[in-house]
Amino acid sequence: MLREAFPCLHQQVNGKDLVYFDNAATAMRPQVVIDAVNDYYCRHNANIHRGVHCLSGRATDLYEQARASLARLIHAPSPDNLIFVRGCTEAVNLVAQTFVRERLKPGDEILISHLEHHSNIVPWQILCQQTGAKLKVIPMNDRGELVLDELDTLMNERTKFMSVIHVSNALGTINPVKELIAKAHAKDIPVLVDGAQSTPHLKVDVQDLDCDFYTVSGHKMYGPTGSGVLYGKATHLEAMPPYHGGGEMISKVTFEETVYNKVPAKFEAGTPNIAGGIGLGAAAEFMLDVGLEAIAQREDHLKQYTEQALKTIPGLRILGEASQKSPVFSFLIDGIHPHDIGTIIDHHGVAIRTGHHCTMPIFQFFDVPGSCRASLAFYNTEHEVDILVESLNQAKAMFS
Amino acid sequence: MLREAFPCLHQQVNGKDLVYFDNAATAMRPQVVIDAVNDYYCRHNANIHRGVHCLSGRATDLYEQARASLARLIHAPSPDNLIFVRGCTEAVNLVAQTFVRERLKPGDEILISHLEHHSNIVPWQILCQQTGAKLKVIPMNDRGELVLDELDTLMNERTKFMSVIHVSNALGTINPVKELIAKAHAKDIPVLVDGAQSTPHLKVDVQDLDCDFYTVSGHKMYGPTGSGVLYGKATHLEAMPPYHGGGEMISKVTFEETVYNKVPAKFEAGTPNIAGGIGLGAAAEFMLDVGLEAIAQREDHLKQYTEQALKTIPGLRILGEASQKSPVFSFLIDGIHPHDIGTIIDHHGVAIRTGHHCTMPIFQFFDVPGSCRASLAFYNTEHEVDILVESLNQAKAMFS
Amino acid sequence: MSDLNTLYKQQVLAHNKNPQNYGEPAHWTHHAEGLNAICGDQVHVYLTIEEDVIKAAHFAGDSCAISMASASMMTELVTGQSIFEALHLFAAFKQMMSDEGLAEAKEVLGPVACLVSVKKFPARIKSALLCWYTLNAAINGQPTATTE
Amino acid sequence: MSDLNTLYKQQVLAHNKNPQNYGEPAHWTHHAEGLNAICGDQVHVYLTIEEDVIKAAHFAGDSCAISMASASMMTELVTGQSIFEALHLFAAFKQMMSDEGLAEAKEVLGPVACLVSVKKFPARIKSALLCWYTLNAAINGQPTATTE
Ligand SMILES: Cc1ncc(COP(=O)(O)O)c(C=O)c1O
Ligand SMILES: Cc1ncc(COP(=O)(O)O)c(C=O)c1O
Repeated sequence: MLREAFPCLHQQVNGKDLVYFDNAATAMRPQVVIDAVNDYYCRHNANIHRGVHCLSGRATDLYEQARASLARLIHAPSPDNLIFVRGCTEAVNLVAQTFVRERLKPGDEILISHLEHHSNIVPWQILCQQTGAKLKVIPMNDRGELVLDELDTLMNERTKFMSVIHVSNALGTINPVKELIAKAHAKDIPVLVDGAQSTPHLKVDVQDLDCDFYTVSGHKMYGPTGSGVLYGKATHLEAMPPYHGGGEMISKVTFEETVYNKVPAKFEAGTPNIAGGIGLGAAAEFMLDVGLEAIAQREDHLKQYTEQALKTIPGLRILGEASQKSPVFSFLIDGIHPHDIGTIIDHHGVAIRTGHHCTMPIFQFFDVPGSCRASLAFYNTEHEVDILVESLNQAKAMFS
Repeated sequence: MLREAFPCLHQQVNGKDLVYFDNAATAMRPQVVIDAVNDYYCRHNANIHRGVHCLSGRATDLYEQARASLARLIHAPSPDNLIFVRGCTEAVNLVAQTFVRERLKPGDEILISHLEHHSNIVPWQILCQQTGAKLKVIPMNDRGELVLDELDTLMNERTKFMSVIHVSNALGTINPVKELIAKAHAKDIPVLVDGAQSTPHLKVDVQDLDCDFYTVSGHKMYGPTGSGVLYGKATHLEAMPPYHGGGEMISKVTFEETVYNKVPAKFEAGTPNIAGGIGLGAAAEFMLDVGLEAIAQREDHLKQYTEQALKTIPGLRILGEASQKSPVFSFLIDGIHPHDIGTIIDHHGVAIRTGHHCTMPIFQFFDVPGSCRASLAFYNTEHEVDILVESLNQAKAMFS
Repeated sequence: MSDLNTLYKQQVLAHNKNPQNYGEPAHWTHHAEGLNAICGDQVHVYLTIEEDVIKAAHFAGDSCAISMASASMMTELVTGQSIFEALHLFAAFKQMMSDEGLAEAKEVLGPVACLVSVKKFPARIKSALLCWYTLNAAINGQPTATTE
Repeated sequence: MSDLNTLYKQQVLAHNKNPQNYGEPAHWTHHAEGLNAICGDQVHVYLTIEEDVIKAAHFAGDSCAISMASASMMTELVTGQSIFEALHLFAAFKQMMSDEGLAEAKEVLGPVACLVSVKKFPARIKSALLCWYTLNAAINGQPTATTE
């Protein structure tokens, strides 16, 4: 069974079988990913791109094959469209500083949405401080869906860039990014899509979306920590100045003048997270093997089961009820702070996240300081959902 | 025996026992480091700092213990002086953009040395383009040592920052950084020391050096790829604006205003390379266990043995003969291009690096396009050095 | 489950349900806001200080039971104390929650000492500490505090 | 060792020792510089093109034996050829060095085809290709080339 592939799932915490419902924070890794990392360290340990010796050749091939696997996963035209990064946060900051920064004048606008993760808010706030540009926000409604009524005003001649989240990590909302991109492009606004929470669950096709940039977080899609990729359209990547200066991103250095390397090397200064990149490639292959359709179907089933189950608990309120959503449940229980719920159900072996989930503005909207969040992945089970419900009932009993 | 701790050393390449002399590119990892990474994925897999559940607590503790181990290794006053980064390249870029950038006016100067790695050249060139500042270079002599005669002119009232390499990756030169720092401080010039090649081999004491910043590359000191730390004096880190915007580096976000978190979190936006950081902590503990003195002594012995051995080869010229150096040998053989040597001895199982080693200006100085570089670590043996010499003689025979 | 019961013991649940000195008072002389970014805990502390004595202490905010109980007990404890004494109590509380956890600290703290059981839940120690850091900030005229 | 001997075969070593058309000529009409950042290979190609025919081809630079031999053989091969033919040879050479490595490509290339053995050394393929990319750049009026 698929679940067997994930070693960390099979353990007890606080004397109970672990129920891991914190997948939106970071996913579990299948053994093939762990093995890929391990094999690099135990068999192919070398730096890449710079060596004539055997190990270096092997490591380089593995790293570049990983890039190709990721390209296949998100259907990029070429592996050269992908830049290895630490994660989505670095990807957004990279685009903000190298692509957007030089396009901004004071008074220009950057458009994001109310559903963004802090990593797709703060880099733009910093950029606004640096340039005098303004941050504009697509509003949301009570169901946690974006309200697109005012898009025509929000997208105007001052709008120089749009950056939107594909799937909300806090509420699970799946945004109509293809539609948003088409509208933005009609006004010549380039678009970045934050794919941290989509790639683990949905089939993503960057060419079909026609996004200008797309970010992938490795650790959320069953890959190693410190791994991720930024997809960019070739013309953009060619035109952008480099981000970090260092080795690998140059083709010639003198003290007077430096010639930069080609894309994607231009953006990959220094020794990258080689083991992480190789492991991420293994994660992409794993997902393709399991089947993106199969993953989506299984998760859709789990989502419905969980929703039903949570609704049996009196006093439990689910935040975010978008018609399109992924198996993420933010909820509150009357009279018990999320934090206390987290502690209590942890003692039943159930791992959820509590707090603002790096999306404070969403909780400002709902006027609560945070929530409990149960986020599921395809390897979770109905039985685990039952345990969650039972443990929540116990928490209620304790506080009654 | 210590060598047994490094699994990747024990293999054959091209039918011969591997001789790994490419340690300056990236080191081998001891099993304890590989296990630490593996354990995180198999047992403590969770995101850090943000969870009330058990796994998250364990992962956070391991990550913060790793920071403390690194602080111990380089004798930082507190773990809070250390920022986890991908490696030295990111560390230098971070300091350039957050500490130095805002101090520069057109005409100001940044001082580096002729021995720098590209990662300590290009970030400053980029910064000079951004600000109109000028790059100044401490010259070197034929032996590969820095020439300090003109320091008084090079360090002047326009000099706003100095960034120097501790140990040269290309020639092995150990620079008198303590002396350089004292001179710079006498003129109020803050100093970054690039410690990529020092921490794997030498005892480093950032407080004794009194440097303002110190960079550590995890993958060079037997730790995971994609790991490293930037040490900074507390007053600097407090005063610096953040680098990346994102989760974890904030304490409060609204669309109007954002309050940053404390140091070091302020500089650690997004999910870090958790497994990498934990593995790096294990590498630091491993080195402390082996003993920094023991490592230095063993390597000093290997250095002398290698130097003697290489000098038996007619037509072989060693570049860089500083009186203080680490076990790194750049060399040329009359009539054979380094690249061809690399290929030939790889067929004897010997892994060296050929080319410019990300230090083109050094080879411009020597007026050669590159060199062969054999870089040793404490787990190498005299016998391996003998094999190197034999394989070099075979290369000569082939081309004679 | 016994651990859980020592965490959510009677006193804690009672203070959580009926927090003392809760809500922003009409008048105050000192105020600070405490934030635990990571947990989302937030607490405001309002003090009325006259001639170096804390005449009144209130708190507000939306926090977990541990944080609520801790703040509720804290405001009871410091009311009527001198600033000097309050800072001493802060030190004692920190000491109690630290690894060493000195016995004398417990003595000084009276009923507040029952929070020592939070130490078994390292992830929650900050919840208990937050109001104290905020008290300290308010006394020292700093607008914000955090335990991190 | 037999693999090594097919890489460093007689022709290669001979061309490396006595490269043909080596050195910057006094006159030329087209020039480009090729760089393999990663290996440190560097090659300059100088062409004299008249009425779309390569009258003379020279190269210079400091490179490994594979790169030297490849450039030496290339300059011999393209001298007297039309631009069109030279670009065709470039395509043929790339094809030979690619995974498919078409047989016909080998035929067209004559003596240059002996470099096919470089394919067993993936790390060195770029050394063999560099001069050809540089030739292509020179013909097309681009100042620099790289194989990466
Ligand atoms: C929607 C979303 N965007 C961005 C991020 C940040 O990604 P990373 O952890 O890869 O930096 C996260 C994860 O925390 C996320 O959930
Ligand atoms: C001296 C020196 N500085 C900096 C670097 C770059 O370090 P990293 O690979 O950690 O980015 C290296 C390694 O290539 C180096 O040898």
